[in-house]
Amino acid sequence: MPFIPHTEEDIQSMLASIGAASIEDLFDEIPVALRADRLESVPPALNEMAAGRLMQERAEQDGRYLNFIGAGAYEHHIPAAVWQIAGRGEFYSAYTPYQAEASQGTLQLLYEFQTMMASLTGMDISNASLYDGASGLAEAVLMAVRAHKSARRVLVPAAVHPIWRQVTDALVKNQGIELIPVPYDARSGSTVAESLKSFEGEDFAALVIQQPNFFGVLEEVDELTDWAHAQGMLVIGAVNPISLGMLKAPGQWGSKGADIAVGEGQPLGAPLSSGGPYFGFLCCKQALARQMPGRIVGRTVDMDGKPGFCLTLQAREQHIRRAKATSNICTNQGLMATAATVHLALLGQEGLERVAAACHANTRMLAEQACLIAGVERVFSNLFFHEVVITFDLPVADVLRAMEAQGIMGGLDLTPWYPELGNALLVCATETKTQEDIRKFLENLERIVSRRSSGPACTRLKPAADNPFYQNGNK
Amino acid sequence: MPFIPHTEEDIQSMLASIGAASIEDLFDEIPVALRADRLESVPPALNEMAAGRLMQERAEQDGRYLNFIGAGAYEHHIPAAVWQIAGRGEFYSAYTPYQAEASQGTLQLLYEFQTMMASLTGMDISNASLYDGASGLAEAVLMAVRAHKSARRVLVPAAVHPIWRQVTDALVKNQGIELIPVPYDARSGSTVAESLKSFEGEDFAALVIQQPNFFGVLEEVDELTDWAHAQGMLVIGAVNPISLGMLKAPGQWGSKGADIAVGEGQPLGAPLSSGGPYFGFLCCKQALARQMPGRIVGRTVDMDGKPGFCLTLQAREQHIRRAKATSNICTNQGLMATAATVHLALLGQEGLERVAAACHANTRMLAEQACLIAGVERVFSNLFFHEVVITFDLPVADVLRAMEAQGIMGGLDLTPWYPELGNALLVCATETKTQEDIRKFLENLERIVSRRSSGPACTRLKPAADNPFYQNGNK
Amino acid sequence: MLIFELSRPGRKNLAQAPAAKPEANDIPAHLRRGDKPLLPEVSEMDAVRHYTRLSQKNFSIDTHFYPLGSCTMKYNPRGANQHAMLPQFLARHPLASEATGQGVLACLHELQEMLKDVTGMAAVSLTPMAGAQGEFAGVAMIRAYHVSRNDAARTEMLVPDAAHGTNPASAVMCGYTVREIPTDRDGNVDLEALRATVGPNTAGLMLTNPSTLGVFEKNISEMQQIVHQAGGLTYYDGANLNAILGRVKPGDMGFDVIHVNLHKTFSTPHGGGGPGSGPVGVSERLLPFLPIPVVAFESGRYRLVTEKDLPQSIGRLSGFMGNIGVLLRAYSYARMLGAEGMRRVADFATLNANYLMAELSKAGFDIAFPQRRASHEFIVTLKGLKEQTGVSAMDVAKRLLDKGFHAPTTYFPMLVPECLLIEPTETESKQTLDAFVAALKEILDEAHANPELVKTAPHTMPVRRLDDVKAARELDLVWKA
Amino acid sequence: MLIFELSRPGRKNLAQAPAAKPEANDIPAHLRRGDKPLLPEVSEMDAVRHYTRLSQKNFSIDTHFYPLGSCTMKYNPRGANQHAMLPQFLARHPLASEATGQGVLACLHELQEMLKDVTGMAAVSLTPMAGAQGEFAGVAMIRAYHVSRNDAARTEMLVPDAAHGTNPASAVMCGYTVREIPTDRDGNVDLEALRATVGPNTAGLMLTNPSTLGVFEKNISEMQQIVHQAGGLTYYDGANLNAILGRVKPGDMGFDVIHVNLHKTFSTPHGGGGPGSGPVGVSERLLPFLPIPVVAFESGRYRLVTEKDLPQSIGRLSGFMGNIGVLLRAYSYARMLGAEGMRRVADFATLNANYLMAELSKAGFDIAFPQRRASHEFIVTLKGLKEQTGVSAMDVAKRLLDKGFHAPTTYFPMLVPECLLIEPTETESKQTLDAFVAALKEILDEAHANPELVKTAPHTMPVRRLDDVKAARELDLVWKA
Repeated sequence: MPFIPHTEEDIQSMLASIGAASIEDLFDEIPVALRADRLESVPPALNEMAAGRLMQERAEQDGRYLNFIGAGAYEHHIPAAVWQIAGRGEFYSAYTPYQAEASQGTLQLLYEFQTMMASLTGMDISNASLYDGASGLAEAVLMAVRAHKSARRVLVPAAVHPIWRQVTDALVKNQGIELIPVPYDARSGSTVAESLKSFEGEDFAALVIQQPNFFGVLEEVDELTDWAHAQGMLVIGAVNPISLGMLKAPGQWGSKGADIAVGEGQPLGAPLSSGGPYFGFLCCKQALARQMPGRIVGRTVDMDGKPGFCLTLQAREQHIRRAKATSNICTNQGLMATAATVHLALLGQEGLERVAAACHANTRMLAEQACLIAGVERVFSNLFFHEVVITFDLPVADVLRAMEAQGIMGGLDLTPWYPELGNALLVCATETKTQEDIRKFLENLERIVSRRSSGPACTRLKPAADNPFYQNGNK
Repeated sequence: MPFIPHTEEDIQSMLASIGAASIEDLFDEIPVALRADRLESVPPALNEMAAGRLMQERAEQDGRYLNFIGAGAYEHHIPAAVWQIAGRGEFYSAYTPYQAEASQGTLQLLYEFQTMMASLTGMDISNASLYDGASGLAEAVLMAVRAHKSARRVLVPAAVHPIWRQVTDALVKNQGIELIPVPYDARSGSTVAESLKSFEGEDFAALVIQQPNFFGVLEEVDELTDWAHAQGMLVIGAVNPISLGMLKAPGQWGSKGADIAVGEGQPLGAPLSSGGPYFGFLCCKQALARQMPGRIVGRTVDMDGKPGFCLTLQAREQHIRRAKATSNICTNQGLMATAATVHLALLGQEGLERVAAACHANTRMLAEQACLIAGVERVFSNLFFHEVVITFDLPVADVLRAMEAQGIMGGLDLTPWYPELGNALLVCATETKTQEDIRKFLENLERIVSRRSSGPACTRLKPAADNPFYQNGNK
Repeated sequence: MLIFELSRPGRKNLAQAPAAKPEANDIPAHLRRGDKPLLPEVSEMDAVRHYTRLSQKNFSIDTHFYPLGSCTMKYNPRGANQHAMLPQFLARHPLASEATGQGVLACLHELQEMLKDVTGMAAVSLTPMAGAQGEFAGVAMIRAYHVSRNDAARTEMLVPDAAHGTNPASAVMCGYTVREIPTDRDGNVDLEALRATVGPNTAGLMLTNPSTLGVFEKNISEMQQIVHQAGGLTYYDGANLNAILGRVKPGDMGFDVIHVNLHKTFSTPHGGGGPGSGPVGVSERLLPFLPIPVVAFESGRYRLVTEKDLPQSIGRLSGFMGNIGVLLRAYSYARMLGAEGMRRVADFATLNANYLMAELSKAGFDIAFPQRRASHEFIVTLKGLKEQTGVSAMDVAKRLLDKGFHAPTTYFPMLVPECLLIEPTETESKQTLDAFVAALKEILDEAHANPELVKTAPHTMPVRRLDDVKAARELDLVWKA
Repeated sequence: MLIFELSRPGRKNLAQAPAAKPEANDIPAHLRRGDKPLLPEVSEMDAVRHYTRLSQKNFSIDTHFYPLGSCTMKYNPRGANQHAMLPQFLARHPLASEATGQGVLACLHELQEMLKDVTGMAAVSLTPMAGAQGEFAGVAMIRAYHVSRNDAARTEMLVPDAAHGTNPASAVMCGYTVREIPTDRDGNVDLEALRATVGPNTAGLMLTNPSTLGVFEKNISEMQQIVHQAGGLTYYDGANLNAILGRVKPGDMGFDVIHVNLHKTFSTPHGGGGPGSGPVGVSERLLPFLPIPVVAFESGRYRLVTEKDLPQSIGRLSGFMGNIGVLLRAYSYARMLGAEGMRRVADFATLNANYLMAELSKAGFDIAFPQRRASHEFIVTLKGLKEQTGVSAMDVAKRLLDKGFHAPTTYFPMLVPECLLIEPTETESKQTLDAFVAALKEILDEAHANPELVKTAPHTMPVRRLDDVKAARELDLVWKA
């Protein structure tokens, strides 16, 4: 029997000890009418070999593409050591560290995780992870509302990741919390101070600032933060952790810093994996410690005064506080936080900076070169980081389909999310992309746009032969 | 610096402690004339990401085929747990267990390995692995010659794996040891008693018996063993460990059993991997213990009388005995033996039996069905196990090339090794092959043979519609 | 030692960094980071060594018997892990086209179908990322249902007092007031109390079955009828589904919604606290409210059902589609079990629990509900031992660590004093259970002979008993150089 | 507990077995197995738990500093492991067509080219499966060379007394008589003795450099000239190549043949004792004798060179082409190092060894050759300590285990009494070296203050000191129920 060790002899002697005639008897408290006949949609068992072959065929069916989609999930190099360590049985098959003395491995690691995340975001403290970035934003909003006490409305710019806004809404609306959109500036793509003016004097619990925003556009975080604080709101900074190798940490925004920093942890060691498992991180100022949801690990001492680690502030949590808990969250994403910790330890300061710089340089190169193609333009004038919106005179879906036929995932079609932008494509080239990869993207884009464009025949402003980009070797 | 942790400050303080001005100074005992300028064929460093991408491209270039080649290396299902465990740093990055107290993991595991292998082969004892099956046969021959004392010639049937015969010759000939071939019976494909008659009365150290032999043909092991023993020779049984789930163990051959059992361990958990690393196993009767080459683990007790494990009989080994060692072997294939031990523990008795039975049934099915194709025949009349030789009226290389174009590795072309057999193909369908896979092989074979055969147009004796094999679902 | 203590300024691990650090001269100083984050500067080897050694300080299923009640710590097949980590699965972007995801979507769709079958529900959404999110989704659907009918008065969620803490917390997350229902002597929900509480304000009832007391609710059909008659909906907390897998289908009992913990019943790894996965199944009337996305199979193609198809959906609960990697592991596990294997899960989980209960009872332990069958878990109360020797349930738990066993769940459910909630799962052998009984018996003897030994346990772990009061009072949550 | 003790008759692990056991009714009874082999009957979980726990009883590079002299226990990059285990590499059959192996052959060919460069030789064969097999191949080529010239008198191989035991053993495997050459006071091979021994019977000289005494042979050029002038060939044992990688090329010194241990210098994992890999490089005159197969690159395609191309080859040494998976790891490692990285290997291996030697000397330890530079390793002799306290090198080694360090190599080379051969490798940090010095210093103090403590070490391992005399006398090599 797969995964069940009982021999016939075991079964008989166990039943004898219980005083039951058969295993069937052990179910005798279940009303007969409720007993199920059979499972009709569950096929017969496959052994590991057959299941593996099936999964292999499914995986091969999906193939592998040269990926230029970002939009909240980013392809980064993950050191081999990360999952070779995180996949060790002692991490992989352990539970939440309730028995601290027998879980010092996970506990110390999570304490190191908290330290890294708090430092990365410039905040005082961190929890030990949440489900993902999108739901993490909802937790941050709930936290801000609890901390603010009076207001139940939160300002959320339209340039914040649209799915994150949907998820946050789904998770907070039942508690009567409202998300109020702030329009983005159509020219710059950023959330400008003028748009906020109209909200002055009203009671809001918080302003959410995503940096860079969903378009990859850089927000004026200092200005926005100070404005919000002046209005008595908390500031929730939503950030990409890789960007923090280069961009100012939320804790340093404006004169006082953001109050809560939240984000999608996926870029730190989680494979893209069709969307999960990822993890959310949530950091905040010390004063908000007891408002934080999720697991938190603290350092303490044992009976001999020796340092050790344990879960702490459990009084906030649902298993103690039940209906009065800060959240219903129970499971965190421990294994992903484990991978992230190893990932960050392997990158170090220098590695993280270089990854951030390489992602930005690649996307910048892609954007600059793309704009040399007749008919291709950037949509927004503002500075961007690591991700950019471009436009052309063709339906985005058609362009993406043509790219896909060449083995390229060309970016995210923004049409369903921001129809006002026209044919807008959100594109991103992380450090995993070589110059050759980017060239492949550009050549395909040029071919597709020139063939299908209704405008004048495409002429590259700088023909390939004169453009130094096309002469460099693979970097 | 990849993999080097030194900071500039470390370097300076270390040099100061040594009293050297620079790292260059540390090489001052090397004659200046000998110092090398630079490495010209070593390209600049790649980081792990770039090296990974390069290797990925190389791997994808080679692709994956539906494999029907055996011939000494067999495709079997390897439970996922095998390499997840063997890949753990504590096994993977440990050295030979010289410090026994700090290596009880590896040592106990190898003791378990020895127990399993000795029992599988029906012998008294086992060593802790050799390089591979081919070189293992050479070690067995050397061992037999040492044990026999007078003779320096060994009988090796022509039906023994031809590469194993070459390797053994290369490794023993410098010591003046001769391998004398014994022809196989052209009809049955086995080594028959009549062929041996002519050797009676001569002085040979041993007879090698491979079961099943290279053709997959079953030898009359009892008869051959008893004959050799009657002639005063030792018997070396060369066996496929998977076959021992079904076939008689060498220790049970004839009235006294073989003296030495040797074989290729690859089928026990080692991936095909273009040929290695695999491992050889070597088991023998107790009396030959001190003639065994390679590492051996023994059970003993510690100062408190608690059981523990250590390397033993090291007095045989080169690092103690130098020129008088039983072999120059030093490194074994510890990690592969580790994988094999976990593999066998996961299979158990029942699993091994079923694998053996499934391999045999698949190959039998393939052979039976192939012989229904006009122009395809079995070459040998004898019983076979797990592997079979077929023939047809076309150059084998052409057939294999056509199969390869369909994603199939169709078997081993025997023409270069046994030209006397004509167009002979050695083919094997292990338990990894589904009925669908075998059907694919057969359909391609039929198509190729019927298109190119110079004989009458191919007509399947039993057309697909009437043949129950073609109606069953995937098993 | 912390990883930060291994760090030295200027140490670089360049095999893991891009070759160059291109200038980002377009980004102005006021948007750039001024300080360096506190990330360790260690070599690859030191990081590997540090975390490998840390890992060895954990108990886990792969190293120890782990009978943590309510957590279903069964073997996580390594094959499922390998299958879910096939390179193509890992590399696929969540926003890649559906055309390039037919393989993964096929797995998810078949998992949905299997979960529909085992739960007996009309439809399943795999998107919730954990049990608690599944609960949230279930309660949110109940709310959306009442709202869609303009039935605004239903503001109360009924929750038995033996429920997991997530139940009331999830109800509150959905804006409900929680009304607790007491438990009767036999460990069943008090039917009279339920009748007395239910009414026009009742939005629904959240029921865990088998309950956290380790028994099957005898009057489960009556309970859901009582609530339904009052216009409320019924929520089935499937955290303990392992006990009844393939033997009872909650949908057959008339429940409207259920969540399933794949990291329990479907044996995906707990990972030191996650990721989990908490799919929800619903009856026909809640179908329009399912969280999105859901996988549909139409004209031979798989596609994601979104807000366009389900305009009344409670919405999205995650950035993409939940914990796909966990779902793939569960799918692989389900395929390896097959229909017969699923039934055997319940059979042997139940056999193991009842055997352990019988053996511990014989060994002198007090069983909380000796008159009942154990489901897949059961409760021992050490109230008597505490009174006699001063040794508490926590002390016994800690001493078990010294004996090489992870402790059962302690002090939960709160209804039973000094309790241990013990769940052996079906993947443990009789030998292991016998060894566990022997260890507990030894501890019982120690508690009488040398209570100090037990009260100061553990003695063989990397640390002795930790001061968690100090941890909460003097918060030390991040390391400072 | 042994895995066999966990076994129970009739227990099955069916997830790892084919679904059915087809009848093999064609195979007669007398060829079939009668008994059942002693294989454990355990569940998958119990096997995983057993071997996971066993693994934790090992010291390894990934968990401990492992300064085993002559073994080069440096960090084995996890990336190289991942790259070598890509599914297509693992799945390829060794006898599959060359057309379907162009990717793997490209890696092997480039590795050959890189090894030619670092060794300075004319050609390389990757096929030997370990250092000792590389030695065999080298000596066999020397023999084949003399045989091809009908120079039958050359029956002696010269081997310094400080050589690895494999050197004389390999020479014997090739049918040679071994003549030992002594070492002089400074740790060099005694040049006069060499001159006195060399002659018309000399087939060749096998030299390890840097020698096992941890020093660079000062007269290496003279030595190979002496042997060459006498008509012998010279063999360079590259086991210690890590010390000179990229700084000195043995081919430049005039050697005819070298073997390289990829599991040392090229950091492939030792795996608890293998697999290794021992490629051989040769000068032009030995090229015709190279072991096959070798990878050639012709007209844009890679192919295997076999006996057809090299009819004088010493032949095949393995069933297929050696330990390909090990070669792929070495290739990946070499690419990650690059040319500069290779030089740094020698630089920092040497820096670490000399620093450790200096610090231990300051800490009061006797260095065997204090007047010499250390190469990548060096020798401490505890003869003085033994005389003063009775504490031996073995005792100190065992006590180091208690301090969390693997021991250095003990009692090798045999020339130095009570010796520890210490090789830190380049991947260890100064902090680790300092901690190691501190531990050895503590042991020195313990040896004086409490010699019994050291003599009875280790005290913290899974077992105390083992009786290896009993192990050899009362052989217990397999478990019996």
